[in-house]
Amino acid sequence: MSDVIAAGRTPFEALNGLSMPGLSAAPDRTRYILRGRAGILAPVAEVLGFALPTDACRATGSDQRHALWLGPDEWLLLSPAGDRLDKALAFAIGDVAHSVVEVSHRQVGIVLDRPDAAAVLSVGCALDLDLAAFPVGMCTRTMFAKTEIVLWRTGENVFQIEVWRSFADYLWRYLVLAGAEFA
Amino acid sequence: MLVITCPYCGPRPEIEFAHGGEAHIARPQDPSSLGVEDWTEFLYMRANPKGLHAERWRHLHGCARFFNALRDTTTDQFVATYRTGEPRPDLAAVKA
Amino acid sequence: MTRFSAFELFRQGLTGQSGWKPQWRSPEPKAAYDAVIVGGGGHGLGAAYYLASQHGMRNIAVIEKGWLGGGNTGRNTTIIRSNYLFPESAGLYDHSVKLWEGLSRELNYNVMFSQRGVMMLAHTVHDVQVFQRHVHANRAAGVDNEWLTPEEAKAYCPPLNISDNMRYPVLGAALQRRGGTARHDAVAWGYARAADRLGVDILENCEVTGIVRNAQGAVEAVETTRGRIKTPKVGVSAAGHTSVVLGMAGVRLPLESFPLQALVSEPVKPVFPCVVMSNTIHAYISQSDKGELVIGAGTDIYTSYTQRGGLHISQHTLEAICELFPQFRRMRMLRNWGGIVDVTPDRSPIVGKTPVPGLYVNCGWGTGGFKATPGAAHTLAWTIAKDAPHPINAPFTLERFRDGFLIDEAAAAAVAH
Amino acid sequence: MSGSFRTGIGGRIRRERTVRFRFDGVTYAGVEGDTLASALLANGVHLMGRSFKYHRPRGVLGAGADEPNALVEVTRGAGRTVPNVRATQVELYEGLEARSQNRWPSLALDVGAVNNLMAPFIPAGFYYKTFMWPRKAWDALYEPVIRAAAGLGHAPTAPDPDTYLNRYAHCEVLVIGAGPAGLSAALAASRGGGRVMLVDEQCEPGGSLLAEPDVRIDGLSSRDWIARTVAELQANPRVTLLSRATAFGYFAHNMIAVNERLSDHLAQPAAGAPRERLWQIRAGEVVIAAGAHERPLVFPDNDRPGILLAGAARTYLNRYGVLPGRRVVIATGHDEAYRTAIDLSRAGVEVAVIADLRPRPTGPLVEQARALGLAIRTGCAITGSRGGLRVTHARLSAILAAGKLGPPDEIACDAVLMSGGYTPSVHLFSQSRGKLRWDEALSAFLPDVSAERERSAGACRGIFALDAVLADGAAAGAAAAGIDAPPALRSTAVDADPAGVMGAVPHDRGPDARAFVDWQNDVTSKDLKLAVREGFQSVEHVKRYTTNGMATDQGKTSNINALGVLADELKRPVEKIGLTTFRMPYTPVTFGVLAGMARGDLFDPVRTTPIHGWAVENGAVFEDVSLWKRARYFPQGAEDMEAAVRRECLAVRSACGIFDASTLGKIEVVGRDAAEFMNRFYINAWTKLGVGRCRYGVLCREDGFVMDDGVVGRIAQDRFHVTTTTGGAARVLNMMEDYLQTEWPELDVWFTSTTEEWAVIALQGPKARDILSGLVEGIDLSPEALPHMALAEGHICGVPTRLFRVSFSGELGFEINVPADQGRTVWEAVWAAGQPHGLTPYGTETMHVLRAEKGFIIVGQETDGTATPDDVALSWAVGKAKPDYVGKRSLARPSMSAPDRKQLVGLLTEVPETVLQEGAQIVASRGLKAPMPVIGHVTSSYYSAVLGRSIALAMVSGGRARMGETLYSPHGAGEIAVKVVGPVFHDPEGARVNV
Repeated sequence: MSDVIAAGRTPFEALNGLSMPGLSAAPDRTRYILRGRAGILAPVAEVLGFALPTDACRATGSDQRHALWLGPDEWLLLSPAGDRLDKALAFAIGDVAHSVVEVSHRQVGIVLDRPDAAAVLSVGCALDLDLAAFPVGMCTRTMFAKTEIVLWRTGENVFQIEVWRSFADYLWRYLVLAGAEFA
Repeated sequence: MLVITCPYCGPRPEIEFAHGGEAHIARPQDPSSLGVEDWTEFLYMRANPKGLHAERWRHLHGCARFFNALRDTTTDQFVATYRTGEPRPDLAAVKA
Repeated sequence: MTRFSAFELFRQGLTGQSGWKPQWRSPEPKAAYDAVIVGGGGHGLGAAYYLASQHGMRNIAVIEKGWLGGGNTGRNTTIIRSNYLFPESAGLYDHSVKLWEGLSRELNYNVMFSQRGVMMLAHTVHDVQVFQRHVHANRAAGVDNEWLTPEEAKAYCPPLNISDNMRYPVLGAALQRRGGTARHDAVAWGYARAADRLGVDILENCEVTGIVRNAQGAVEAVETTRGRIKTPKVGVSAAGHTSVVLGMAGVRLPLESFPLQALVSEPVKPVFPCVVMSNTIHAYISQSDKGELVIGAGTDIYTSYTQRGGLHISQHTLEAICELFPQFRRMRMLRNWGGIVDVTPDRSPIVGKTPVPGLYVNCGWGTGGFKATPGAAHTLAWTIAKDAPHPINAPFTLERFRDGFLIDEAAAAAVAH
Repeated sequence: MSGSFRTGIGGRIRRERTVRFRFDGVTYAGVEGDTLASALLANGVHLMGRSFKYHRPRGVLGAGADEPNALVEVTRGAGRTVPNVRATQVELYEGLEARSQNRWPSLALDVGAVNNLMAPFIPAGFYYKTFMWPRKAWDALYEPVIRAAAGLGHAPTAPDPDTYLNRYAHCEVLVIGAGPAGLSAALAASRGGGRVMLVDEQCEPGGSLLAEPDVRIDGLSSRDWIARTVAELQANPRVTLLSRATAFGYFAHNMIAVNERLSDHLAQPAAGAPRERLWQIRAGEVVIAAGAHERPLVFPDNDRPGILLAGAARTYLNRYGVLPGRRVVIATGHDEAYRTAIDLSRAGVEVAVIADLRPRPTGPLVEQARALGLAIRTGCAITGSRGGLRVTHARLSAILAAGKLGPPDEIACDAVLMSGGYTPSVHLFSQSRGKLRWDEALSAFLPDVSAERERSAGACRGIFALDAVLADGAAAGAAAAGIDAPPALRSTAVDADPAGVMGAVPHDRGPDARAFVDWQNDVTSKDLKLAVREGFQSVEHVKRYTTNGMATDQGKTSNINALGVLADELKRPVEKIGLTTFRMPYTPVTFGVLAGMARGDLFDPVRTTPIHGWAVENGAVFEDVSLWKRARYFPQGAEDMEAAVRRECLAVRSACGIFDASTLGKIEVVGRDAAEFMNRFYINAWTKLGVGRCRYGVLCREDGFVMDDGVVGRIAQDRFHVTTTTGGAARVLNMMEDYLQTEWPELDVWFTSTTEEWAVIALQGPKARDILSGLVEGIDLSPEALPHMALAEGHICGVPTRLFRVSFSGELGFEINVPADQGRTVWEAVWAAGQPHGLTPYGTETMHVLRAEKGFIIVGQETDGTATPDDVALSWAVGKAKPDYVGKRSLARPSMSAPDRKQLVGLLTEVPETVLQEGAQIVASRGLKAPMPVIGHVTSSYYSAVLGRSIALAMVSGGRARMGETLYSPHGAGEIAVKVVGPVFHDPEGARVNV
């Protein structure tokens, strides 16, 4: 079913009508994994229009583009579908050692937007999602039940989740079934 | 489920990590020049102490970095975690 | 020493069971022994028993830092089988099963060896290939093992769920009918009692603190919390603590010690007739004589001597149990405990001589040591007595790692395409 | 009217709300607020169970989690039956159905009770001493009999339809137990402003106060004080209060597991309502306020129905409005029992006598009892009881100076209420690995040194006086929250002397008298002494030999008394004997709540490819490969697998087949040192691999054994497209990161998993180029431009593609990599274009046969972790000139080139139709008997449609030197003769792939 989900990012409600208030598919995105030595920071900022986050587990961005810190030399770049950055990045970065790999199709985005979003996620995520411990703007790879996700808090009660496409069904089902108790 | 302090991401639940065995075992520069005993030592022989143990962890489902830790294997309490390449902290310093 | 028998129980019954004597003495350590076994679990006590009974070495001692059988002997799920892939392994484990079959009578102690059959489930095409190879290899090695269809598997173990709406449906099973379970504590006590009867000194609460070597580097004595004991031969069966003990003699081993958890349910009337193992989804289950479902969980990912693991490890196993036996979902976990298992790179044990003359080791059993208790003890005793490998333990030397002759039962189940 | 033993007033029950329930088929009436136990007592029913070994009739002993006797089966139907439930913890609901256990035919008349007569002959550990002859009889006779007698209730027989939930939680302060200490602690901690969680096992907060209606705290009745406290806590958004939530496990780094019961107490749970929830709570600080358990007295015949704990009786009276009997004897070594006597006599129960073991008990409670004119015998031991299914007499003897006993007399009664004092509940503290100390005055183990950020408060650390408990709780809560303790509260409670007695009560009843220490497992003081006599001195040995403390109550009522008996017998102080380890869980926990959501679809993620939907629609049969579902074959009509695979194979060889290879692992290796890394990592040489070219890569572990393989394409000087096996993808990436991060950090190279970025469509067969030609743009498919093992980037069906010309079948082949979203679209386009050419979809089974016909290995099938590249005929792949690569040094060990190593060969059966079984063994001659010398085994075996015969691959010792030899494979009775041949069966010169 993952293909149904992913092809043109059909809304997840396609999953046997499994749905939950506040749970939706994120809009189509272009995604890159950017790796590289410190020298890439300046040129990349030029291309993106903002600086890459260098604080652990933080995201930076404009309203269109976002950069999520995944590791000390690893960022997930998110931009609207069609906003291709690879050539511009390669050109700007030039000789500084780096790697840009497109992963637009590798993963899908899910948005959880509801007043009790953090509690709902706590059915499968072992992180402390209290605002003090996981503030707006924080992002990280972590585990949700048996699947790895990238969890990104974009609002007090809004979480963006990036998950590999073949794990999306599992994640969605789990959230909907476990979320039932929150009604 | 242990809490492990990733030197990059801070305290995180054990399920995000992979264990990497004994730390500070460097792969020989030129393995082919090694005698069989030395190679066997590198390949298989491991400290398995009851007490303080320097071990490798990887924040697999986090920043994905390998790092090292000092942990007491009789209590599972961590004394220190530090980045790959950094020397094993001496305890006096850690306690201080 | 009074022989155990139904008649004796009856006779004692007439006098309030007041005539029983200690099952083993609690002697003071002698200054010297012909051999000292470090580790008072089934393996160590067994080695002492066989040294005394098979090799006439009566002036020997077993030293145990705590109480007999307090290590993995008393902490495992008591599964006994010999359907291993490689002939070396099958040889060692089947030697053990044969000894198990006569052990109660040999020791005059009922160890309750129950040949209920051990069934290993296949959930993938690759499992089927691997287990069918096991069946063929075991047959050739003279070890019983047979292939069952899912229906035959269910007939043998009625609670088993073989519906194909399972996440990993059961595609078949390999059954060893001679496999089964035994009463773990009784193995340690039975060997202790029998060894004691032959003159072996069993020294509890006696921890080895050093191994003394002479000018030639050979073993000369052991230092213990109850004083120095001179001896030319030391056999170490200390399971998870072996690295530490051999470290005292400067011997490094390819071992790491991990926490291994097990658990039992509340006791219920007989419901589970055999032993079922699923390596693929990590479920190991049988029912004890007392009625408890005995369930083996996996090891934690990190080395530890705490004899405690994480809850998520037990959860993982119970997920599998509840899929295979959905009617047990409402059963309740009564007790959960941890052991310390010493694991080698090829998941096979090390039994035999060490680089130190007079020092012998029996370790590296990982999660499988209980079933091998008599066989390992029996062949280690031979090696200690004759200072030479027994044909059956000869492949399990420390040198195999240097020479690359691994006996890799784990890798043999490697994941395929 | 709900039972003749119900009081007219008092308790926390709602008398007006009658609740009907059934026990052993008899309908009774209870009231709302009852437990099953209190409701049965209200109906005068004490007999609730049978013991484990002797099947002795047993009544309820306690009123809570420590109950060893009153275990029942509660059922809501086949899939919803739970055995061994404590009647004291079952909240009554309309229509509740419960059955007694371990008896036949009935609870009152149990044939199993014959064991009771056998008692003298079946002491502790008797089974170790007999049942050894004849050997077969153990399996066939003795064990089945023992098993049938053992066990308590019956396991459920149908799948449990209920759901279970999980929740991770974090808080600054976790308080365990909502009694006076816990409530005060939580209230104090909540004022710190941090997140506070308060979990309690019972259906409402209050703990011991629920049985203290008359005490006033801070000027309020206990009921009002509880209500006020709970209200303040509930009003605080930072506080979480959980009832029916048992903290059952204390794990490393302050993780506490809590089992919350959600619907078992409801008469009609809503459809689909979850039954239980597991909380995994990570706490900054923990306050344990777990209270204490009352100790029974160990005297002969102390197990008759109607003999229960004095504190429990008081709980039944004050909390449930139930009288334990009409005429009671109080036997005690502790002040608390006087409270029971006082309350009962005020409730109109005749207190025949208070028999106090202590020579001269003093204190306000004793005085109150005297003032009420209750008969008190001091220095008096209870030495027995009489009665059948209910106690009728208590046997009392004066303790004379010399420790001798005076002449006994028997007091008629219908209940005996006993108390030896209270044992602090240190279970969770011990689980946390904290160290205990023995307190002689309290005869109790108390928390001493903490191992975690934790503190105990109240009775669980030996503080019993209510004012002190309230203050201790408040102090602990405040300290945990890092704030100052609030002013202490005052209560009207009358304090008791906390000292009690332990061990066996002296008696004059001779050797056959049985004084029970562990009720459920029928362990008597005699059994413990026998164990000592037989040399078991360690407390762990005694526990295991006698099974004391191993029943479903885990020794809550028996451990300390057992220690007392041992101390006397061993002439050793208790602290020298020590305690058995406290193990998780505190009380039994449902398997289902630990398994949680992981069932069916959610047991493990089901990974499917972008083309999965098409395969489903086209009737594919799937197989599980790691987490993936892979199409195994595509049967047409009534085809079985064999027929389908033969058809699919022929189609590929004669026309073309299409195969979904999307699950293969893919890793993008990028950076200016990419080639250098590949050289160090894989056994192959990569420097000279040109851009646009591919190479079959082999990866060894450092020990020299083959770990993984796959085609690697060079996309650019600094960019490799690496493929791995489906199951090996994660392992290979982890190993790459390991070497790069910890051994070669200086290399400028990075790895990104692209397994799911690309859908991979394998097109294999002579017609592959024809089918593709109309679909690609910007790619020249001609053999010259795109030879075998080349790749090109361009477009297909308007979609960007990495087109590999590779073949795992030996035919002209392409692997079309397209962005996953477009995978199915492109697949369907290729499918349509292939129709005129007889394009056939095939699955993994056919893929396996095709590659076997070509002698291509599958890692994990030909290899088993003990095969070197040379063993599986891959030494050609080794970059001989390279100074080093992972595994090179190990491969230089002599054993790695020993002539007798198992080597990959082909096998042909004499009879072409005979297909060897995979895994079959290979031997050198006929007629061998087991154990026979085995020289190899069959790794792959199929019927080859294109060759019209069976083929097999095998690993055979010294195989390459055995070409042409005839060997044998034992199958069932006989053996099958096989000829050793090369591993390549079809098109050995490889002409078909180079077209």
